[in-house]
Formats: sequence, C-alpha cells, structure tokens
Amino acid sequence: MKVLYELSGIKHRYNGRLVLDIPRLVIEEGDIVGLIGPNGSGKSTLLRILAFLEAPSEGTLHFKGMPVGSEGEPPRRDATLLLQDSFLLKRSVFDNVIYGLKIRKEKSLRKKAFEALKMVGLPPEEFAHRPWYALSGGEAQRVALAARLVLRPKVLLLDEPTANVDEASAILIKEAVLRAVKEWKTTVVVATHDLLWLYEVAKSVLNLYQGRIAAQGTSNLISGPWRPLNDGLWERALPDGQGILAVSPPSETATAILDPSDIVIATSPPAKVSAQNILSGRVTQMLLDNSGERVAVAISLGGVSLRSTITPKAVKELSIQPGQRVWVLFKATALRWL
Amino acid sequence: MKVLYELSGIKHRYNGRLVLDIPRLVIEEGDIVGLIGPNGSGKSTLLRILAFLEAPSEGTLHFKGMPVGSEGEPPRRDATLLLQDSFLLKRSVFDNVIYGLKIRKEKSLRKKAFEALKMVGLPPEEFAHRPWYALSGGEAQRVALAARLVLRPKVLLLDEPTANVDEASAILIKEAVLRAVKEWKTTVVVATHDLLWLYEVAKSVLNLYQGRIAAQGTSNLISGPWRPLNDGLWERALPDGQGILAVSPPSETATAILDPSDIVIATSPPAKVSAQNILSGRVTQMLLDNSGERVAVAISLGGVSLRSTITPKAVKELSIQPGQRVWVLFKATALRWL
Amino acid sequence: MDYILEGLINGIVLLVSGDEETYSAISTTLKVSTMSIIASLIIGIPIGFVLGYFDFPGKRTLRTISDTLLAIPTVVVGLLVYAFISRRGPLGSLGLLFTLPGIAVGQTILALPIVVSLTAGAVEGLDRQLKLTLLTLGARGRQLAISSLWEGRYAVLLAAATAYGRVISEVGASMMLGGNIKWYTRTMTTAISLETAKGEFDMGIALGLVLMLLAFAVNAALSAFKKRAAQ
Amino acid sequence: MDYILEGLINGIVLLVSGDEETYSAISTTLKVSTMSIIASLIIGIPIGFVLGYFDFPGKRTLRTISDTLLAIPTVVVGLLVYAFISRRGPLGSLGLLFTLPGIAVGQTILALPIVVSLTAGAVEGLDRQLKLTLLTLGARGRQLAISSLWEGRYAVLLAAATAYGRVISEVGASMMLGGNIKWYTRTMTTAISLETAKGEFDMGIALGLVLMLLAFAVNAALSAFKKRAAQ
Amino acid sequence: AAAETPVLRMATTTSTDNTGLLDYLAPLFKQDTGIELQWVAVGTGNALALGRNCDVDMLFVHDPESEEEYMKGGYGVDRKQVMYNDFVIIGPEDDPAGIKDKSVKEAMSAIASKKIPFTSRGDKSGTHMKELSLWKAAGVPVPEKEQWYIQTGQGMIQTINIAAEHSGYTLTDRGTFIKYEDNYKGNPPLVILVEGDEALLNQYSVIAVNPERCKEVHYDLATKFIEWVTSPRGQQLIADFKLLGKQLFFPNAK
Ligand SMILES: Nc1ncnc2c1ncn2[C@@H]1O[C@H](COP(=O)(O)OP(=O)(O)OP(=O)(O)O)[C@@H](O)[C@H]1O
Ligand SMILES: Nc1ncnc2c1ncn2[C@@H]1O[C@H](COP(=O)(O)OP(=O)(O)OP(=O)(O)O)[C@@H](O)[C@H]1O
Ligand SMILES: [Mg+2]
Ligand SMILES: [Mg+2]
Repeated sequence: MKVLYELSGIKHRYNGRLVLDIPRLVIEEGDIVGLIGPNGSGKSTLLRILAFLEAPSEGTLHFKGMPVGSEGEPPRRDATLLLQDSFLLKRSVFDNVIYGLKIRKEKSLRKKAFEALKMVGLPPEEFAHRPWYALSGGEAQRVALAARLVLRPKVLLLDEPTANVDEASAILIKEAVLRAVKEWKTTVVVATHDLLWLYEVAKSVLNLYQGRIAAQGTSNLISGPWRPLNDGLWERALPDGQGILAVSPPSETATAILDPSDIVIATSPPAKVSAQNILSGRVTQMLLDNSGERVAVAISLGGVSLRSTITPKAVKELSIQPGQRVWVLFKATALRWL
Repeated sequence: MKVLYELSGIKHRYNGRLVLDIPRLVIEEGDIVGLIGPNGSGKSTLLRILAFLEAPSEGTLHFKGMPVGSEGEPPRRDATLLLQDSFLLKRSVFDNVIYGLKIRKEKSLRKKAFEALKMVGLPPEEFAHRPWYALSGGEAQRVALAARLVLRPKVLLLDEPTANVDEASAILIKEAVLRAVKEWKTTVVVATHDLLWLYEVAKSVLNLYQGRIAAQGTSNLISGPWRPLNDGLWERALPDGQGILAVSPPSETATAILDPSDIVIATSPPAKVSAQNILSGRVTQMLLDNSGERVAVAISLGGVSLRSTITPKAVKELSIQPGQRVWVLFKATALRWL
Repeated sequence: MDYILEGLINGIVLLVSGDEETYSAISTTLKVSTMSIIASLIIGIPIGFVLGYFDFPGKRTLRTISDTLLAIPTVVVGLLVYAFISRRGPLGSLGLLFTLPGIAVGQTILALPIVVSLTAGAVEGLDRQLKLTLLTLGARGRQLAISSLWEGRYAVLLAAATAYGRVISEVGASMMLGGNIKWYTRTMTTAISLETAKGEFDMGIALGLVLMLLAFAVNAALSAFKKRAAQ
Repeated sequence: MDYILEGLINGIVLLVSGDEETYSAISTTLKVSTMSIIASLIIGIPIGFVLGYFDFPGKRTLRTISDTLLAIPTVVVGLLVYAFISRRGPLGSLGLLFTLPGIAVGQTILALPIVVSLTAGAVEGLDRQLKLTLLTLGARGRQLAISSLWEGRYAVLLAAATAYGRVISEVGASMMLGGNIKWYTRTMTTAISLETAKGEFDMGIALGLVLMLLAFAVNAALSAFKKRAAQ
Repeated sequence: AAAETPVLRMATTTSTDNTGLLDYLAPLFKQDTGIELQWVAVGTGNALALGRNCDVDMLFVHDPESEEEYMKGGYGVDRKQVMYNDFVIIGPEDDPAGIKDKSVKEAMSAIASKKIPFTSRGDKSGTHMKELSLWKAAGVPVPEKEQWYIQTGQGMIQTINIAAEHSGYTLTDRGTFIKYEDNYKGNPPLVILVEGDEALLNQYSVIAVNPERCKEVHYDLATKFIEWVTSPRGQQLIADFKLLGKQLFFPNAK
C-alpha cells in the first residue's frame, strides 16, 4: 500500500508544554487507524496536525511524499476533520452540509446532501430545512459528520464521532466509514473512547499516552502511586486491598503499560506459578473484536479494570462469563514503563 | 422516600413540534435515574425542564411538593445541570469551578475547588490556573462537572457526563455520583448513551422515545419499514435476509418496543415453539449489570443489535460466549407499538 | 421649550408639504451618506477582518490606532482632506472641493475607524472552533473571510449601522468640504447647524426630526434584513 | 497643504511648551468626557443588557430606535438639551447651561445609543449555552448580568471605546451647551472649531493632534487592560 | 469665605471673538471693575435667542434691524452704540465683473448681471443681513436660486475660502479680511475691490437683557459693562486695539 502520511520527529507544544511527541509514524492509504488514550493524551492535537490545521512545533510531516508547510498552502482540501465539539455554521442543516461542496463549486448539491444526511441516519425531509440550533446534541454531531462525508474526502479524520450519538447511529457511522474506505479509498483516522465501537471499525489502533504512542492496540495502563516493598519490587495498591507488583518504576507516579496478551486468566486460584501478580477479580465485559478471532475480557479488580484478550476457544474451555470470579496472572516484568 | 419531582401532563414543543410528552413522572429523593433513548428523543429537553431552565409548554411540574413556575423564581439553586456540550466561562479553570460558590458567597473556595477537581481526576496544581481554552475535550468536560460537584447540589442533572471522557475518568465520575448520593443525599438524573456505564450507576432507567417514556429499563427498539405478509403479520427485513415479525403496526414506519426479558436465547435451532420470531445471530457483548444479578447479552442479527437479559445461571447452563452463534425467540405479539 | 414642540410640528409640515429646500437636503444627505457608507464598508471590512482574524506582530498597535481614530473630530478630518482637495492642494485638480464626492471622502475617513474597529471586534468575537471548521471544510482565502463575516453578520451589521449613524449625523466635514452650499451641498446636518446659528431653533429641531425619520427608515430596513438572516 | 505640517509641529510645541490655553482645554475635555462616558456607561450598559438578553414584545422596535439614535446629530442633541437647561427651560434653575455638567448631559445623551446598541449586540452575540450555564450554576439577577457582560467583555470594551470616541470628538453639543467659554467650557473640539472658523487651520490641526494623542493614551490603557483580561 | 468674583455673561457675534477684541478687553475690564467677563460667541441670531431665553446677561451684536425688533419685543434694555467697523467687497484680482472702486450699488448690480459667483453667508448673521440690505438698495432681488449665488451658511473665513475656490466675490467685515490676508502672508487670492462706502458701515451695539423678564440676569453687571465700554476709557481702548498693526474698530458711543 502507498504511504499517505509520514511523521518524523514531530513535537507539539502549547505554552511550552510538550503535548505531542511522535518520533515516527506512517499511515498508509486506505488504512483505518484508531487513536485511543486518556484525556489530554494528544489525540485531538494529532488529528489537527494531520488535518493541517495546526503546524507542529517541531519535526516534519510528509503527505503523499511531499513535505507539508515548508512552502505553499497545505493540502487542506484532501483531509477533513470532524471536530470533537461538533461545531455548526449558523445556517440551516442543508446549508451546513453543502458548505464544503459549494466552495468547491460542485454540482447537484441537493442530491449529495440528502445522501449524506441519510448516511448518518437523519431523514433529509425532516432535517434539511432546520436551523442549526434546532437540533439535539447527537443530531448536531451527525450533521457535522454529514458535512464531512459529503466531501468524499481523501482523508477522513474523526474526533470522537460517536460521543453523544445513539447506538443505531453509531452503527450507521461505522458503516459510513467502512463504505468511504471501500468506495472512495478514503483513509480514516479516528480518535475515540468508545473501544467497543472502535473494535468493529479500526484496522489498527494507536494508544497515546502523554503525547507519545505508548503501544499499538488497546493496552492496559497502570498508573502510580507506587510504593517500594522490601524485595526490590514496587506495589500499586488496589482499592480492594490487593496490589499490583512491578519492578523499578522510574518514579513513584510512573505509569506502566501492560499488554492484554500478557495476562493469563484462570478460573481457580493457581498454585505455584512464576508470575508475581496473581490477582482476583470479576469478569465485567466480554467483547468480540471486529476480526471475530479474539475476545476481549474486562476484569474488575475492585474498581480498576484490566483488559485481557483470549481466543474464543479459551473462553469456551474456561467457560467464563460476566460476573464470574477469576484470577489474572502476569509477571511483574510484564509492566513496561512509559 | 420523599417525592422530589412530580411531573404531570408535561408537554414541550419547539416551533410547534412536540418533543416531550410525559403524562406522569415521579422522581424520589436520593434516586439515581438514568435517561436513555435515541438522539432527539428528548433527554436533554427533559433535563432542562428538571433544571428549571426551560418551562414546559404544557403541564405542571412540582418540586418538593411546590408547583414550579406559577409564581416567583424557580428554585434553580437546588438543581444544577451539566450541559451536553460542556461550556466553560472565559476564565481560568479555578474561576470556573468556584463560580457557583462565589455567587453564593461561600467560603474556603480554594479548598472546595481543589477537592472537586480531584474528584474528577484533574490534579489541581496542574489544572487550576489554566485558562479555559487550554484544555482537551475530556478535560473541559470534567472541569464543567467539577463546577457542579463543588456546589453539593440537592439535584445533580448530568447530560452525557462520560461522552469524551476516558475510561478511568468515567469510573471517577461514577464514584463521584455515588458519593454525592451517599454523602449529600443528592438526587441524580443522568442522560447517556453509555449503557455500560449507566448500568453501574443508575438505580432505575427510563427509556425515552420520541419524547415519550417508552419503557422503564433498557428495552430494544425496532423501527420500520414494515411490510405486510399474507397471514396478517408484518415483517421488518433484516440486512442478512431474516425478518422480524409483528402484528398490525399502526403505520409502515412505526417503532416497536421489545422487552429484553421477553427474549429467549437458545444455543441450537429450536424445534416446534409457539414464538413466531426465531432468528439466528451472534453474541457480541455480555455485560454484568450493577446489581450483579443479571447479564445483558447483546446479539447481532446481521447488524441490528438486540439486547436480552438473562440470569448468570442461565448463562452458565447455556455456556454462551461472545462470538457464539445463538438463536433468539420471541412472540410477534411481544412487540409493543409506540 | 416651546420650540421643541413647534419644531416637531414644523418637521412634519416640511415633510408633508414637500418643502423644496428640505427635500433637496434630504436627497443630498442620502446621496452622500450612501457613497460614504459604501466606500467605508468596502475599505473597512477587509481591514477589520485582517485585524480581527490574523495574529501578527503589531496587530495590537494597529487596533489601538484604529480605536484612537474613533475619536477624530469631524473638523479635523475636514481640515486634513481640505488640505488635499483644495485648489492649492495636491489633488486640487480633481475639483472635489464643494462637491458631494468631496464630502464623501471626508465622511469615509470618519466612518472607517468605526467599521474597522467594530468589524475587527466582531471577527475576534467569533467562536474559535469556527476558524477550524471553515478550514477543514476547505474554505480558503476570500471564502474564509466571507464565511467568517457571515457567521458574525449581526455584529458586522451593527458596525455598519454605527458607521452610518456617524456619517449621517456628522457636520464638520460636510461643512468644511461641502461648503454647505444651498441646493448643492447642503445636507440635513449642515442645514440644522445653519438654522441653529440663525437662532431658528424650531427649524433645527424640525430638520432634526426629519433626519431621525430618515435614519429610522434605514434602520428598520436593516432590522428586517437581520430578522430574515436569523434563519 | 503646508498647514498640516505646520500644525503637527505646532501641536508638539503646544504640548511641550505647556501652553496654558491648550492645557486648560485638555483638562476641560478630560473632565467632561470622563463625566459623560461614565454616565453613559452606567445608564447604557444595563439598558443594552436588557435589550440584548431578554426577549419581550417590542424589543426589536426598541433596538431599532436605539440604532436610529446612533444617527442623532450633535447639534440636535444640543438643541434638545438646551431647551431643558436654558434659564427659561424646566430645568433652568439648576444652572447647568454653560457648565461642564451641562455639556456632559448632552454628550451622555449622544453616547447613550452607542453604548446601548453595541452592548445589546455584544450580549446578543454571546453563546446561547452561556445563559444556561450561568443559570444552572445559580446566577440570578445582577450576577447574571455582570457575568454575561464579563463574558462579552471585549465587545463591551469596544462599545465603551466607540462611545468615548464619539464623546471626545463631538463639538455641536459642547458648543451649544458649553458656550465655548475660554478657560471654563472650552474643550479641545470647540477650540479646534474656533481656530478653524478663524482660518487658523494650522492651529486646528495642532489641537487635533493633541486630541489624538490624548485619545491614544486612553485607548492604549484600554488595550493593556484588555490584554490583562484575556487570561 | 471671600466673596466670589462676579461674572458677567455675554452673548456676542463671532467677529468680536475671532478678532481677539474681547480677549483684549476682558482683562482690562476686570482690572477696572473686578468683574469677570465671559462670552459665548455665536451667530447674531443665536445670540439674540440666548438673550431671549435669559441665558446671558447682555448682548454685543451688530445687526441694527434685528436689534430693533429685539428691543421692540421687550427683551432688552439700555441698547447703546459702541463702535463700528466697515464691510468691504472682495474678489479676485482680475475682477471679472469690473467692480473695482465702483459704488456698492453699481458693484452689486454688476455682479448680478454678469452672474459672477458671489458667496453669501446665508446665516442671518450681521454680515448676511447687511448683504441682503445691499441687494435691496441696488434694486436687485435676492438671487436666491441663481447658480452663481452660493449660500454657504458658514462663518466668514469659510465663506471667503469658498469664494476664493470659485474665484468669486463676497462681502466681509474688514477685521476678518485682515486675518485672512495675514493667513496668506499678505498675498491672498482675493483682494479688496470696494470699500469706504457709507452703506458699508457696520455698527456694533450692546444691549442689556431685560431684568424685568429675566429675574436671574446680572443686570447690575451688564450696566457696569455698558458704562465702561461707552466711557472715554473704554472707547479709547477700542481705538487702540490693533490687529496686525491695523485698527479694526472705530468707537462711536453716544
Ligand atoms: N489551546 C491549548 N492551549 C494549551 N494547551 C492545550 C490546548 N489544547 C490542548 N491543550 C493541552 O494539550 C494536551 C493534549 O490535548 P488534546 O486535546 O490533544 O487531548 P485529547 O487526547 O484529544 O484529549 P480528550 O480525550 O480529552 O479529547 C492536553 O494536556 C491539553 O490540556
Ligand atoms: N432549540 C430547539 N429548537 C427546535 N428544536 C429543538 C431544539 N432543541 C432540540 N430540538 C429538537 O427537540 C428534540 C429533542 O431534543 P433533545 O436535545 O432533548 O434530544 P436528546 O434526547 O437530548 O438527544 P441527544 O441524544 O442527541 O442529545 C429533537 O428532535 C431536537 O431536534
Ligand atoms: Mg480530544
Ligand atoms: Mg441531548
């Protein structure tokens, strides 16, 4: 596949504070990249940079092999970003949707706009004429999305497209994204906290943490405070009295990453095992990922949630189910420091 | 328990369009009521009415036994609403949080504000001095929430508190809500699309549909188009070729409600049963609800998702798991028309 | 006191009777104020947009200068323009002095700071998401400016109304540059000044009333437009 | 042409040499414009807030009237106020004619529509979420007004700057109500008019320059305040 | 507390102010009488209105006709002639109407018949009223709507400037012309063409505002001023007042 974006040594600062630090990132054409990470981890900032709305403080961004920003206008019309707080222009829904087409001097606005509204599940007859303020939160969000879809963009950047949106519409948005990729060869980057939804959409997932790409895929993040134990181990106390053990954190407030595939699940308290961490918890969620090949199991350890991925076969053998008491096992060294 | 809100014959219109129609609703003190429903179903409108920000077009609203709005200022200081698009005042985070306290002429602002910021997971030292615009989407949302929590309100109305918010913060928000209820006897009404989160918080759930309370709890909504079959039955075609059968819909585009407890799950194709609807699908999610007594199983019928609730015991006996093929059974008459 | 009432009655009489002098002044006023307001909007709105939209060094100083020029007295504008367009001035050959375009030059200069400052303020007051939204939908260059101004249309209209108020009510520049020549460059305001100087206060009030009715008509039209634009 | 340059030089000379007449006019101008702007803000901002914030029947008409009054000529204001404060007028016994407070009354009336219209515009331009946010945080009555105005503080400041520009640059009302009495009620603008009437254009320009420097100082202070308020 | 300085307020026409005569007289008057003179310089019409409304204590104006009417109305008392100066007709040096050294009557009719631009103040000021009387005397109807008859409705200097821009004629008081001449460093675009005619005399008078009608006026102060300015000392001071070395006003108190 062709490389579309190439980021090298990108750093971005607000008021001197480093909020994004990506030594290298390549996004290929037709990819669907998910961006996850806690609030303030830099997802929206990265999307703004990919949309050429903000120039990174440092580093270079190549788009289609060309460096962006060094000279000339950036290729803004190739990429469109659905902003996190979906902002509508002070005009009717219809005029909002056709705005981008109109300034591109395109034809058959009505047809295209109605199609886009349908794609996001808003019956055009009912919504097209409404003024911008006569919409519910989720409706407004979907109008904003329709205004992007209607452009058939080369790159579709979505910032929390399903926040405020109902279940049925989330499915429609998923389908719209997949259709864009298939029919228009659109490349999609989507930031979201809706992991269930992302599972069904994304081909790859980047986990951002404090502006850095902490991991590919959905990893567990375990943050401090860490307190030293006598044998070189450090412990993060859990609300229920148990503790997660780790080796030499760089600081007391450091955050560690724990790959879901490093976690073993057992349905009975294991006997002698080499893993230092043997914690008891309850299964809260079980989700099938979009490949249909792995099941994500969320286990609550007295409030803190850990995610483990196992095969459907293993699920069957263990015969686990939500609500069941299980034990999770992982090595103290499996925690990698960020 | 004491009745806090009593709504009778409430109707609300925008430009003549009826968007809320609640013949009767009672909310008791200390309750945690969840509001769910598709976009535009009237959740935010209902919350605005409960917050005394908007007077209903028709009907009466009693608060603490007193009719609201007929005379005098409504008791706005008793209730506070976290708006759906969390709006911050153009001042620092700290000043945003203390605003409500300041106009109430309260004391020890700093202590209270810092506590509130901690409750929503924002380290005060890092965030208090920031200007309103130097925040990520989720951070802003949490600042807005902190500005409400700091008031220790009698009624806390939350509109999509977890949209844009990360997993860890969602847990914090849950804890903050539960703590408010416990410590300050706060009554909470929360509108959300995050059913997983709501399960863990709400004591009761209202399902809104086109402005009406369609059901208590999380029900399935099945909307048209319906097409007549020869034997008095009507069918809603599913994307995978199957069809849901129903009896005499009021219109071709009518929507039916299907109680999750009316749905039976089978792991093999059933033989002769009285239910007209026997549909095959795949389990996509299994969630434990907050009582710990029922498991919600989401089953995808070629894209359309149905939710069934069964006991953990039944889960064990059926030994179902995400990804597994199952059959759902329900009567055509189990679909109630809205 | 009495002259106010007399003036109000006279004003209506002047209008109804179709008084020639009054209608000449009305027509002069309308002509010259239309020229001035159009010129000041055409020049001022783009400058205001740039000052409000972009961040560049010196922007704050330019804003302060524009705000300062809000306080320029009409007579001073008159003096400055007079220096240029008088027969002995560098632009004397254009023959602008004591003509309506001559007055319009002065009024345009007078209205410009209002248009610039208020437009800049309107643009600055726009939601910061708007800029991103327009950019990401593909707007650029002039489209960006026009769409931004359209989003702030009420504030821009208000800028225009304020500038118009300044133009139609000013007298110093009209006097100095137009010469208040009866039948030619006598506007409503220069006529009012004259009546006042003559001690005919009731006529001053009468003409003032006529001017206010004129301004009311213009503003009612603007307000109707604004209501339409609200959708 | 030459008188512009001469005027600029003279202006600086007047300031540097501490010319008594000039400083008397500066001080009069500052005193009276301060009175007027404070009065017009105190009266106009609440009215503007009500017109911008609430919806009530007749609101649009009131806005249009305020917009219309933007166009009221200074002389007309002078005439109207004169009718009241002249010895034979109903308020004659207050002895306001030919005093600074007398001028201030006229200037306040002149500035009022600017303050009202621009404040109403500023309040109307506020995010509609703001109102809900303030209400739900418990604001009411005056708090609601003050917080709303604070949120729109740049636009309100701009309204104040525009009104100040109007006040400090007007001459008709000052002339009529103050009488341009040397050492007492002679302001910068009436002095400029007088010099111009005398044909001493260079002195007119010189005083104009001084006035602009004055206005610049005021606006630079406002701009610094605005920068501070940006946090 | 020390008694406040008594203040006499006067409404006057712009010429007495613009020429600096009052700036010159006021301190001397104060020296002699301890009364402070404040004046409001406006058009004659406006000045009379201020008198009618009791807003000033006295008037110092130069339009005999309206003055008489004013007296008839009972608005003023103690009207006294103070001084005169004269009007001149000025125009471009090449004198297209050929009026140089003609009589006023001849000059006015020549301008009218040749339709050479003539600027009129048109503001009911003393100068304007004088001009109207000159047309009348010349037997020419006031050329109200003629293209060449430009009514400026402005002050004298502005009116002269407008005449200059049109290479036309105008009537001005000598004082203003001296100032105008000086503004051009002695080389003005317009020059004096007709002067010295009896008809061009410009009589200034003082009038006290009638204390019967206006209780608040300082009639005593007004009387003092009238006495002072018509006294030999006052008259001598006026005669001594010079602008650019030229005497402007000629005392003729009776
Ligand atoms: N305009 C700004 N000025 C200063 N700091 C900012 C600004 N915008 C964002 N930040 C900070 O930059 C960091 C990254 O913000 P960003 O919006 O990219 O986070 P995010 O991953 O999108 O978070 P969320 O999940 O809450 O949307 C945060 O710490 C935020 O506080
Ligand atoms: N100001 C308004 N003017 C006209 N119609 C409005 C207005 N606000 C909301 N509506 C309409 O009222 C209905 C209810 O809106 P409401 O915001 O209550 O929905 P909601 O349940 O909160 O939806 P969401 O999940 O999208 O937030 C919708 O159909 C919406 O389009
Ligand atoms: Mg974000
Ligand atoms: Mg909502």
